Amino acid sequence: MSRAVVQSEPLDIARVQDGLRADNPAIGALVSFVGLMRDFNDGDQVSSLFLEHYPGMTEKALDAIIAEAEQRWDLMGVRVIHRVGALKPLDPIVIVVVASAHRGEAFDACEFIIDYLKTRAPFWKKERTGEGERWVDARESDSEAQARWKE
Amino acid sequence: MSRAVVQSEPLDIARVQDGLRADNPAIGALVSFVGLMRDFNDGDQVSSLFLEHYPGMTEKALDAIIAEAEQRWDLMGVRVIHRVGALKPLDPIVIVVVASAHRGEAFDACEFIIDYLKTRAPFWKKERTGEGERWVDARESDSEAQARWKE
Amino acid sequence: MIQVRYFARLREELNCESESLEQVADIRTLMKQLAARGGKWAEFFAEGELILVSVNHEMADPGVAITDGDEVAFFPPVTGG
Amino acid sequence: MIQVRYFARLREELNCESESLEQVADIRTLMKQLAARGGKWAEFFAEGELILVSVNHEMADPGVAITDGDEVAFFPPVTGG
Repeated sequence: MSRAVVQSEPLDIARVQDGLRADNPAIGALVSFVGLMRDFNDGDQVSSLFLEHYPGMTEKALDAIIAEAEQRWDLMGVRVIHRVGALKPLDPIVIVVVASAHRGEAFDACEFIIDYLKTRAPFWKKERTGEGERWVDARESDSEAQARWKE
Repeated sequence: MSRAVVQSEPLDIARVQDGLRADNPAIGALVSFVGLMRDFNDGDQVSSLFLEHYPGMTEKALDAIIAEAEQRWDLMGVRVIHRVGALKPLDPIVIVVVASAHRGEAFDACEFIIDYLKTRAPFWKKERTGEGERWVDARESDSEAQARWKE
Repeated sequence: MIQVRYFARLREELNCESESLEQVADIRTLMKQLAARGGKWAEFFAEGELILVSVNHEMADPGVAITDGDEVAFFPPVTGG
Repeated sequence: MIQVRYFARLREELNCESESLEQVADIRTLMKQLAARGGKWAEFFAEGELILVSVNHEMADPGVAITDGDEVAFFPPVTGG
């Protein structure tokens, strides 16, 4: 199974977590990040979201981010699943799960992966509000979050 | 429902996560930490673990840690469930779930809570190895992890 | 020949998903050529505009050389996760 | 009277889970009194030993005063999570 998956089907959070830790009693820590669709953004009510991506490049970009995390920290498993297509509020958009012997590495690696995904993986959000559709602008805070990890 | 629970029944990770995020479309980030029982510690194979605690004080200590996290960060929900009694390798020992609008606060608060739990909540592990039973010693690294959060 | 692709807001506003173009030396040359089309093209490919580029599915800088058969893509800053 | 409780390794090695004792001024006084029992008690309650204390379910320092009816507990550094 690939460690990074892009799919239009809903995310099954429990299945991803259980799959990662199953049968490995050396794992002491499992840290998960789930990004969820909010019903409010930039001052407007958002009724739905469409996630576009760049098939072919997306998987490569995610694999490269995971490989970099595995080089920096001693990890026992990583999964990144990202949804594309139509989403509604409360839907999970992305899940990042990291398993390790100890918690410090799992926390750092999980946050590193989502910070890099937010600035390097080719996904784009288009949201529908009462005013119509609009592309979501990239956040300055995401670039700053990613820059923290530079050595 | 109390935000901190101590129980001898197995942990249902998915139920805790789903319960926390259900019906709140303002939540954008959910960060979870699951601590799992490892089959190896301090150079020895460990076959089982017994978790003792101080009923009455434990719940208070966990509530105080959660309250402190809520004071430091803008959170939308916190749950801490800790097992006591007999455990075997692969069993989840503790789950900490934090919901927030944005991921930075959820990551920090989740790591803060588990770091404080490890040095302030009255739980004690006794493990069974091929040599018999032994109390687990506190880790210096846990005190250091907690000290990071001092302002 | 190279394949050039556009994503998200670029694809919509340029009204172009993909096109085949003659090979040029590097990304910078290609961007100047696209800007010369005027209108929205000039806006998006103006120097200093925040636009991302990939060559064969890898993020690339304007100085990166282009080889015949390459797939080049232009897109806005990403907003996934 | 105060209630004094022992947990984990302390409970096992002192072979005592809980006892009622006369009220004393503060934690430090109580610890000296317990150390005076000799044997394992002297070892655990020696000055400088790493032992944690709570009064009425709150972590406490040796200087904390004890009131009649208090529940005092002694235990090793915690190892949960």
